[in-house]
Amino acid sequence: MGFFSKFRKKSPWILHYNTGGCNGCDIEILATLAPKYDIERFGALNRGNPKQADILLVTGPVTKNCRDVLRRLYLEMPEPKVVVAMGACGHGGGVFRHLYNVENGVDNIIPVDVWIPGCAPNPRALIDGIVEAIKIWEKKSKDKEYMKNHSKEMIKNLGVNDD
Amino acid sequence: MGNKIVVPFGSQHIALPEPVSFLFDTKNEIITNVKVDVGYVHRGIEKAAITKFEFTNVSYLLTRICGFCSITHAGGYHHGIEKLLDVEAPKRAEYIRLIITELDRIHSHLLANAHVAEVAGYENLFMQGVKDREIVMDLLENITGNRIQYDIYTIGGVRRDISKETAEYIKKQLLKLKDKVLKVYDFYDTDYTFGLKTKGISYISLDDAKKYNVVGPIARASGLATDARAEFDYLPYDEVGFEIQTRTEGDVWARNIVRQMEVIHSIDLILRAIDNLPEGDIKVKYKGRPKGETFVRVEAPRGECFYYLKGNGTKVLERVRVRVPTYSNIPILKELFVGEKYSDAQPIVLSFDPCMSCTAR
Amino acid sequence: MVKMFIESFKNLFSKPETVKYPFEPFPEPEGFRGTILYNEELCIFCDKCENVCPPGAILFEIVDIETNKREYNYNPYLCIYCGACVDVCPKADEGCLTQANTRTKPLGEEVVKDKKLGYLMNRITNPKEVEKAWSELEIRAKESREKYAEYKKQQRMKKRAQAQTKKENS
Amino acid sequence: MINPNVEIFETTLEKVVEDIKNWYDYKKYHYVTINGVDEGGKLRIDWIFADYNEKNKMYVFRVTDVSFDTLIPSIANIIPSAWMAEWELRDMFDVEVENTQKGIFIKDPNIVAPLRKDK
Amino acid sequence: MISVILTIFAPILGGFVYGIERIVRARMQSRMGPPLMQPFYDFFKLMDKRPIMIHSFHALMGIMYFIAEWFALAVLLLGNDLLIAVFFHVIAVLALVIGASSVRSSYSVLGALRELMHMISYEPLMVLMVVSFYLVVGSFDIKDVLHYNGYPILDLPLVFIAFLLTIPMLLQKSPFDVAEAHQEIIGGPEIEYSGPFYEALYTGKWIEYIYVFTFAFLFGGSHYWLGAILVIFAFLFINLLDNSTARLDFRRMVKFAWIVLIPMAALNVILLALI
Repeated sequence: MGFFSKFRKKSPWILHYNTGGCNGCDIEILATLAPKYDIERFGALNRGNPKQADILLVTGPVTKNCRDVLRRLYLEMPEPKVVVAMGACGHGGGVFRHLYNVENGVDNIIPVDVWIPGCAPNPRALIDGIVEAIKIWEKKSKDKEYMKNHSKEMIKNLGVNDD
Repeated sequence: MGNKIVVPFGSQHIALPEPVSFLFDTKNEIITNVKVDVGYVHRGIEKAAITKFEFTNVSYLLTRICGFCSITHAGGYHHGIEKLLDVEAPKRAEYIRLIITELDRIHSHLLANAHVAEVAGYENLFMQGVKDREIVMDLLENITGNRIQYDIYTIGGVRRDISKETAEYIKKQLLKLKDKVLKVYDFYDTDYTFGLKTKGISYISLDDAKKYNVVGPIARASGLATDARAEFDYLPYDEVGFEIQTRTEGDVWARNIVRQMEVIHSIDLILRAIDNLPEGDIKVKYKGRPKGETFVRVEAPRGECFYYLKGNGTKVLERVRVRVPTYSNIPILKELFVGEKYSDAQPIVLSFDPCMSCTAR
Repeated sequence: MVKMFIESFKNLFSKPETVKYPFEPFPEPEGFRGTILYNEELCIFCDKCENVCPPGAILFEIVDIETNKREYNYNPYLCIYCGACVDVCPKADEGCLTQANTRTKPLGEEVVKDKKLGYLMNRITNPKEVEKAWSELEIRAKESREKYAEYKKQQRMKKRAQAQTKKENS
Repeated sequence: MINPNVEIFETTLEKVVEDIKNWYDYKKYHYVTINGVDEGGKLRIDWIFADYNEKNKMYVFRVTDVSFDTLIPSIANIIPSAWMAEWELRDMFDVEVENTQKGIFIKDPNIVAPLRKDK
Repeated sequence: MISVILTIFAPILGGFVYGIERIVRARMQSRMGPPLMQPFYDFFKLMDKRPIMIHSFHALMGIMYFIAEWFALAVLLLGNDLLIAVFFHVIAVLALVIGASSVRSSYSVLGALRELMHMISYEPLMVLMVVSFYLVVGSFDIKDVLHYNGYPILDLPLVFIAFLLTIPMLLQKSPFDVAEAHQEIIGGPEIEYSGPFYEALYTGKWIEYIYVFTFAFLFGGSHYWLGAILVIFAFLFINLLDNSTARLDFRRMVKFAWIVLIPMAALNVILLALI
């Protein structure tokens, strides 16, 4: 499928889920869809449908109430897929680190590929992050490394045994 | 189409920027019953504010309750803590606070209005509305150094000053913005299909608004003139000539129009504030530890935000209670759906401009 | 409807408002709150920045208890870029802690190496380990602090004991 | 510096609903929220109101020394939007409030009463 | 010969039309927009995604939609009855509806029901339009229409306007994009398809573009330049309409179609029959 994977970097479809962040990142995602930054230049669309999405854009520190929804969304997305954690909350919970209802970052629930720093990251940072994610996505599909390289712990965490 | 279909709306949905779940029972796409779950975003900030953080930097946590109204939370907290510490911010700091607060209100309202247009299927109106918002975002980035979390409040003043050149720049940009906002206001006001989609939807009468204690633009769209800026003294709003904007229609459309009117009024307020910007310090030193209790009401973009602070003379506060606008608007939102079409549910939710991260904290 | 119809038609023939960001540079504005940079030579190890940091993205680990040698660690991905540490730093004017005007690059294929980002970021090579390493460091730093306190206590006890024995001897 | 003009009505748990019922007029006053404070093993509950017309004016119905196992009466009959604060009170302090259920914010059974100092 | 080539390369041509449309839409919203080849990039990417099937019938119906759509276009272009082409289009949409209502997702079922409402709205109009062509040209055959010496648009101005306002229903554009309604039911019938199966739906849409614009072309008769102008006009008009209207309720759509559009077209047909 080498021919097809050539084009994959030009059409990343995004699924966005807020797992308990402060909205700041979500505002910036909307701003990135807006005319000034216009992320559709890279072919990116906000699909809102896990079955047709390639990049899962997670904002927020993952509260305990959101955890299962996030896991389900990740599993519903067809391979190959990339997870981007946006903002400081996505990396270890940010300012909400070690609060009682917080899971301390996206990486404790699903494997993350790209972290975008900032609170909140501005649209330029988001574009940088998407570009980085596309690179990793391309590599992933070339290596066919799907979920095989997940650690056993992670697979158990996700609640799946095979694939 | 006579069968009952249960339609979930959230917690992940393209029309929702935040997780909140509505479960609609529909019959012929008419909603007959609704279940709401608002607890997805609960992080436990009130607990952290009284255990993990000292009173000097708890505001960094509290501003991150919500990205839209971050400056309001900072305001609510700092006005309270300044009362407890018995310090008074200098006049110039108060004016700078006012400018940032109103700029924040402008960007929040513009986005909220545009989002209503977007979920009504009016993509172009969304783009036109959000296009102008970038001017405000640039201003905020220039003044505070960040686009969303400004962190400009500090106990006894502000962290950054507005220089003369910046003041001129703000003035120039805001005058430019005003023309554009008026143009978009015209679209919201006169657009036929947008009116079809929004007029008469989810009507709240003045009596209901009072009974359910509705706050913010939603209340003002029903003719209830409530606004913490007028009902509570916290920033020099009297000096810049604040007036409450109201409509009487009480539907989705009126909420949009009220927000747009407030945007225009906010621009006027900022222009006046910049003209009267007093000279002097931007920060005063404070001493001691917070002791006693205080009640603060501040006006967030979505309505009145209430803070209760209690200190006991130590570094860590004893109780921080945050009551946010959406928290008091959810009860009436829940009542509104029954009898409306499913296709109108999204504009109704978004016209409330719900802020779940505030509500659940 | 009609107004927007005309507006759309006008927009079709006017220049789009989009900036071509990744292809053309877009510098951050003056006073942008970017990465926190650290200069070890100027640091007096007062720990003020560590205590004030809201998310705990600055950690001093005591690597050598006897000489009280401390290592500055900074996690730019956990940082919320509020600038509180720079405000509180007593040597900020001389450039011990400064807030740069640039953004940190996203953490994807590789970890950005920079001496000014502290020790931990320079030691890690696999980007997926940053978060875990930071969690471990948090525990380690806490332990080292406790150990140091313990060591100090013992030192004091020793001194007191010595002094006492001296007294008794004399 | 702001100076809120707060009028505090001290009352008891049995009388509070009646007091509020007699005093509250939805056309004049504005219900703000219900606030619980843990005062060292005892709960203090404030029913907070504001005035539409008078500037800086707030009213507080205060009940002190509530133990954590008493049933707290609900005012949702008088003020229909009060249910949310009551549900939250139950979640945060693990106290029984009339006509409420657990789990509006905290769904994890391992977390109990985060705002109580003894837990 | 041209029609054979056109039929075979319809998906590619449709892709280009869709690509142009995305750019035009972006420009109208004062954005830059994606590159022209974007639909094909999407196409190739979707081919490479791992397929997730709900059940085989659902997937089959998705592919069926694509095939029936192509077949309808082939019938239309290869010189058969216009009426039969309209009916094949019905089959294609029906496949979509059946597939969508065979899964449990409530968005998909709602989308299927709304798609039926679409059909109720536009199918009578399509039939009326074909009938009016018959009245003008005297034949249901596309070749006869294309060799007709007069100007069908002059005979059928009201039908053309009615058809112009039907295109948003056919192509799922605002104000009548109720079945797709991205902000309400996230794509409706297509929500449960993924990877290569979604491909079929995605490409089926492109063919629908060609199918619809062929009808617009027919209004030019044998004057191909007029046909081309009409196609470009229709394309610009529906895009402007798409960008300047909010989505209306399906009740309003059906009412609009039955109270305004169908009487309008019928009036034209009646006048034509009388004169």
